[in-house]
Amino acid sequence: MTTLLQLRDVTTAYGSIQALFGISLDVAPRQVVTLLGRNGMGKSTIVKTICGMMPSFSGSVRFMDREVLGLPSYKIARMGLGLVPEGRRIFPNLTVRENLVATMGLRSGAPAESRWSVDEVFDLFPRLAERIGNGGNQLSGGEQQMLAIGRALLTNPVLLIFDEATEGLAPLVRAEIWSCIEKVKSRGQAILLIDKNIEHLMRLGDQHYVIEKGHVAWSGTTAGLRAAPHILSEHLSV
Amino acid sequence: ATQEPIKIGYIGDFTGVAGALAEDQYEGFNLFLEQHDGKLGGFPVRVIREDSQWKPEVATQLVEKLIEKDQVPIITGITGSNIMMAVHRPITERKVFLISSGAGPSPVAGKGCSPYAFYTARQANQISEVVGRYANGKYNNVMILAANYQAGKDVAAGFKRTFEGTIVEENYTALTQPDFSAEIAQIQVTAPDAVFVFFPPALGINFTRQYHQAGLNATIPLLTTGFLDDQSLPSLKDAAVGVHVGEFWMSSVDTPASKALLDAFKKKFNRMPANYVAAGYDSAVLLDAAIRRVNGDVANQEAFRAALKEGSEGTTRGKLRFNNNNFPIQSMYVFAAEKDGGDYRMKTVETFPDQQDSYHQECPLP
Amino acid sequence: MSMSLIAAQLLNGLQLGILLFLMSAGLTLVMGIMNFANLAHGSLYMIGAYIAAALHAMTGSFVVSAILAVAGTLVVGYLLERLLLSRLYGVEDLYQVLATFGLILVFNQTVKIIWGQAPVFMSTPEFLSGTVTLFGLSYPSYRFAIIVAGLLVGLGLYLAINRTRVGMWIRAGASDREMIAALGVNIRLVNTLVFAIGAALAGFAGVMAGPILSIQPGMGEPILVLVLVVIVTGGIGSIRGAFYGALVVGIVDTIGRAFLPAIMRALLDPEIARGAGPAVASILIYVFMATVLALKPNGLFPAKYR
Amino acid sequence: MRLSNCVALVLIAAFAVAPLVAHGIGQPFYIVLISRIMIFAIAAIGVNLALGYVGMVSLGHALYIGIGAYAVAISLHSGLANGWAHLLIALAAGGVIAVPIGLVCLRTSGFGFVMITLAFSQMFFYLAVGLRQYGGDEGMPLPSRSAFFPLDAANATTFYYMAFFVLMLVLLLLHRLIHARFGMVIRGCKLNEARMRALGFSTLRHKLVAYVISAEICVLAGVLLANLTRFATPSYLEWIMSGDLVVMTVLGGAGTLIGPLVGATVWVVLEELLASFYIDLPWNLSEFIRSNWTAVLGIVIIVVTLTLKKGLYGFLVARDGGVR
Amino acid sequence: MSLLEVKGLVKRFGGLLATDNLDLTIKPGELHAIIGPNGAGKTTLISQLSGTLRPTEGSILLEGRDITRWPVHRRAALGLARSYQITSVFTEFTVIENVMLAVQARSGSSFSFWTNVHSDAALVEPARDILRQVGLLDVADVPVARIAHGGRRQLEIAMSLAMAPRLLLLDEPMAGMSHSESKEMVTLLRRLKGQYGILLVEHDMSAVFALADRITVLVYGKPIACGRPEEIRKDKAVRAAYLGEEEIAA
Ligand SMILES: Nc1ncnc2c1ncn2[C@@H]1O[C@H](COP(=O)(O)OP(=O)(O)OP(=O)(O)O)[C@@H](O)[C@H]1O
Ligand SMILES: Nc1ncnc2c1ncn2[C@@H]1O[C@H](COP(=O)(O)OP(=O)(O)OP(=O)(O)O)[C@@H](O)[C@H]1O
Ligand SMILES: [Mg+2]
Ligand SMILES: [Mg+2]
Repeated sequence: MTTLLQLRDVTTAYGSIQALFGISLDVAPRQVVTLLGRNGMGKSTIVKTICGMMPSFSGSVRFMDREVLGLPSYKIARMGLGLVPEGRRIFPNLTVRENLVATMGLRSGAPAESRWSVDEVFDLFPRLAERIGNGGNQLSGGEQQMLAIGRALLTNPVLLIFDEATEGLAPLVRAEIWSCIEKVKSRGQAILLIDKNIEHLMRLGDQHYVIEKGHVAWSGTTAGLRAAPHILSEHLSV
Repeated sequence: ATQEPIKIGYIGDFTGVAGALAEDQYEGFNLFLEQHDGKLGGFPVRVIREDSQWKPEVATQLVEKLIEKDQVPIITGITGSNIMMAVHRPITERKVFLISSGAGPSPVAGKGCSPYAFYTARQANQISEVVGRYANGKYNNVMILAANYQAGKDVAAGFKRTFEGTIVEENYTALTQPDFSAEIAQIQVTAPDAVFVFFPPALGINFTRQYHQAGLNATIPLLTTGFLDDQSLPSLKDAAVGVHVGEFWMSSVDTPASKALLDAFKKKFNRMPANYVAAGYDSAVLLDAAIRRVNGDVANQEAFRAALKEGSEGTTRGKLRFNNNNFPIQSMYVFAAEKDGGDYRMKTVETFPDQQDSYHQECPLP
Repeated sequence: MSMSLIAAQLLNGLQLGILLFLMSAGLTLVMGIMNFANLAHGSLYMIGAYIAAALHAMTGSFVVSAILAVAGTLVVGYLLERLLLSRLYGVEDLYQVLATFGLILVFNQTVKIIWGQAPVFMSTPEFLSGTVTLFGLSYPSYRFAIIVAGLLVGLGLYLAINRTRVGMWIRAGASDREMIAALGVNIRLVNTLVFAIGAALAGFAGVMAGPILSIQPGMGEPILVLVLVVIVTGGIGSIRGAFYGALVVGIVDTIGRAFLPAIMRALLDPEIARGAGPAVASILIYVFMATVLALKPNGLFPAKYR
Repeated sequence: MRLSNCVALVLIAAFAVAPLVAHGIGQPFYIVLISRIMIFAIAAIGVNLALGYVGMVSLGHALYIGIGAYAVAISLHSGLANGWAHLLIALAAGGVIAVPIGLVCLRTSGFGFVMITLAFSQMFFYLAVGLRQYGGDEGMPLPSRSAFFPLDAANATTFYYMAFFVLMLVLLLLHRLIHARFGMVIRGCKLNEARMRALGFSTLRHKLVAYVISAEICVLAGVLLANLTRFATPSYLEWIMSGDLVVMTVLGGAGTLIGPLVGATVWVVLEELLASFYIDLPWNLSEFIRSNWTAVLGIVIIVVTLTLKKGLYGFLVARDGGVR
Repeated sequence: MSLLEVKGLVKRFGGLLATDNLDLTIKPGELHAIIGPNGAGKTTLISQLSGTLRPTEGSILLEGRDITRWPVHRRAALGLARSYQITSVFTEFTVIENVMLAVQARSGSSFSFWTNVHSDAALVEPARDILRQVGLLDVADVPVARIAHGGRRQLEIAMSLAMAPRLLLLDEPMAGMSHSESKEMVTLLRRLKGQYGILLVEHDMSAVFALADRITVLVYGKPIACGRPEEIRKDKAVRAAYLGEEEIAA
């Protein structure tokens, strides 16, 4: 299996407004791929399309050598796609514990070494352990973010998607998250990463895609990106 | 001579709580027509059937339609009292003939009576007055239980008018209430000599069964009217045995027409006819006679009114005579449900001939 | 007013409450947890009753026909959700209400075509047809059966929703269908399940009511109104709420009917009392509900975290 | 010009000329039928203001129809014939009752609101049933129609145009209202009430006003209905009536100006067509439809919701963004 | 007189002390930043100031008036504007309609039933000005449903401004914004500084240090430090509890 995830000329639209115009990208096993781009350029839309949350008319999305475009999203998820969605979307009417265990390990046949346990998640975010009995709607913004990440990890995904996973986190915690992502990466976890902190993305990412108005404006390796600062200034005004 | 058929408007509450009654009425009326291949008094008729849905505003709407659009000279049917109250004036004002084979509420029997409205069933109070008469001397303390609507109050009033003993307790329940456990407990505590109850059919039957399930038939006799008849008896079975019912007709009433109706109805629907069937049937009989008298010229209102007023032979209740308020003067009966061998029958217990309703004096008509 | 009468009336209230609970439980799940307002719930109650009555007439065995009837409504509910209502999850709930209103009309007319306008009856099972004497009053043992059955169902449901994983999925799905699906749960299937079970419960209520009430087209609507009263007073979406709500409504209604007229007669001029008594008794639960909602807009026992 | 707007104009024009046509084809009866349609439309528009624009789904607006009807009936009964007086009395009564009820009901929201409004209308329903001197559940016939001097309400056509005028008035009022400041606020409340408060609006006051206006519109409908049928009955206040109004509104398209009008028209016309369906069809189909017309109606409703989602007219508006 | 004065504020959630006897003052025109670990009680504080949460104890004074028990809408009318951490704008209205609502809120009566708002200069003009300020003018007539995350945040601010507030409560306005947008936001806030009192809750330290006049650091609902940015930056306790080493670079 050379590529884990493969998008080819994917287009999609919200009702009548087209949001993606022929996106192509690849994620190889054990690889960390990042999406860069200003607000409203289509990063989250790409994610939604991969997860089967958006209808797509043309193009193909292959995950683990299987066409997943048009599959119901629960099937894709069970194939091993873990999502930390934009805006957290934890379940307000479930307790912290329930949020974690409800969808835990639904994917059958995850290799033992890559399995996560609730305790490991609590080690990662001690704060959650303190709030274990509280309802999701009683959590602070950051606590919700931690919960969303933990929830995704516990599905033991083959490919993990972070859509702005450090949004609204305190610097210390943010640092933790980065180190956590690093840890996950070192476990050989493939990751699709969206964030605004380009420094970290460059540090962690192997492949980068710059998204501009629903197109891939540039793609290449970290080295390549460092070599072309104009890309950043032009598309991300950094 | 092929002439334009006589148009007859038929209004019934086919949808809604009174649906079953309306169907009975209509089947009775229809049966007679079928037997006389669509003719009344030898003249072809066209029946325009409308559904008033137990909604007064719909009923008035239909009256407008039948009179203005279809220009019918006669409107019959009418199931619910509230519908009667809504349509009575609009119809009779226009000198269109209203032949009710169902509702007969007190207001239109008394002051509100009209020369153009005739009734082939009964005045609502009559069926309970007869029960009161029957109960006299047999029971001293009676408890009354009825549904809380006008018909319920009228019927209760009827019973109280003729019953000479004491009413120990009087209780009215909401029309929407299907379960009577509370009331039944109340009855047990009050422990009267007998209970008189009146409900719309479905509710009445609920009550009878629950009364039986509580095992009270044996101890406290049940007097009633309106819902227990040959039709409901087969399904009620033991629950009904011993219950006494006041009515203007049951299939056991001994007239040629009754027998004919019974056989024909059984043949067509293979079940027993309820008394609304008879009322519907008799409304057709009446029209048949009257139309024959005026020889098809229903447009001549005076003549036709007179013709109707004469009443008619050969109804299921023998000769149909009208009082000054155009309600029938008729025999009333008390029946009792009994079991002999396998099957259940309504047997005539007592007959009260030539009963007049108690509002006719208030009616200005001669 | 003897103590024994009051006790007996409380028992009657309890029994009515239980019957209401059987229906409310199903609907409160569908409405509160799946955010789907299903007016046709009353029709499922009616269907349950009709199927049971028909089978009872055939087989003569109450238990068999009851089981089959519940299974039957389960299937009806399943098909209903799959073929029709699932297409409505997206749309505004008002249009769900509209569609299910249409369903009511169809169901009522359908049973009318099959079983006719006139009421159908179902006799109490032999082994429950007796009466028990307590507080000096004779009480049908069948009504005890209803109470027991209801309590068992209630307990089972409570555990299923709050203790099992499927229960978590159901609640999570209520707040964010898309997300729970993206985490690998076939929420569509879960919803169908919930709906079908809700239907089966309504059917069960219908079966239990069969021997007491007459079975006829449109029998579902009056009780539906009561059930909705129960659900809002109890707190939408919570089984606990439905349970207590049903009991309270059942008892308030019964006690009101039983004693208000007498009390009013004692206090007011008998003529007025006779007129007003029943009217007041019949609006009692509405007054009650209005008061509850005015004081606790989310009902007596609002679902947790909602 | 947008299709939806065309439909709206055509419909209104049709109402304007209907009586002439009816007389033309010698079927004056249709004037009465269409008067009834318009009256229901008025009521539905009232319901729609609360339901469609503020998101307050009320199952109790029949109450206000009842108030309108009984105001007329009781006035006439006690010898007061002046229609304008009836109007005043009715509106006054409507206001006096709507304000406190609104205040209580608005404490709740969502489904709670549905039920609490139902509760209040039921209370008044049983009250009306209890009013023996005013006919109890059998209702009370009116000796005559209200006298709207100098108009002759007894004349079907005059009465028709009175109803038509009211309908137009109500439509205009609503059209202005929902695009005015007040309209923005109540629509905002529908979308996100908490946010509206955070912006500094006292949402309760605005919702209450909206509720009362919608109630008064139904009162108007009630006054007309009593006059049309010359009858006042508790069944005008029954929840079935409220339900029908909601159905009409939603069927036509909640939250659109013309939706309720379309809904009421389609509803009454279908009822009329199906319940007395005399077109000859094979296999006695017409008889079947006539005796099962409610089922047919139900199927129509279901199909409409499944296919159009937003109701008959709402669907058009959603497609071409015509007047809301 | 100080613009906002909070005395001995306490908020309990069951066992948990989300605000622990907090004192806080904000001077007119001051931009006061509140930072602290997740769950420190920042949003809770803002909710109590804006009135969506009732304090357990303590009092809140706006320009000397005690508003502790006032309902949300009265506080807002008095000039307390809040932007939400989880964006909440009216997605079915257009961008400008959203702002017009806010303008309307402060500009007196909403009981006008006749004139169409879009032809109501008193609403449209101010709304357009504000959109110009926050740079959303070109999408003025786009339904908010079609605006992405970042854009909605800017709209959020625009609405707060439209209320002509005395005190702006901003809960993580930069959250989810890419560099460019955060930059724009920073410049925007810098422009607003001085005109309004601003209470800024933010985890983006570069922004906070760039903007704040004073910073209060909350931990478990308690202020552990309060002072000018450079002081806070140096504060050992703050680093330990919140900043860590890495962010200082930014
Ligand atoms: N629900 C929606 N309906 C209509 N259009 C939408 C919707 N969500 C996003 N869009 C549009 O699709 C485009 C891409 O949005 P998307 O959320 O993918 O951007 P993004 O790159 O994730 O931005 P951000 O960094 O702010 O999250 C945006 O221009 C937005 O206007
Ligand atoms: N309704 C509630 N019930 C119980 N606990 C709550 C409730 N709301 C908040 N909390 C708790 O209060 C604490 C403070 O929450 P708050 O949202 O104020 O944190 P915060 O400072 O805004 O954090 P963040 O920076 O992550 O947004 C958190 O531990 C949270 O779990
Ligand atoms: Mg995004
Ligand atoms: Mg926060």
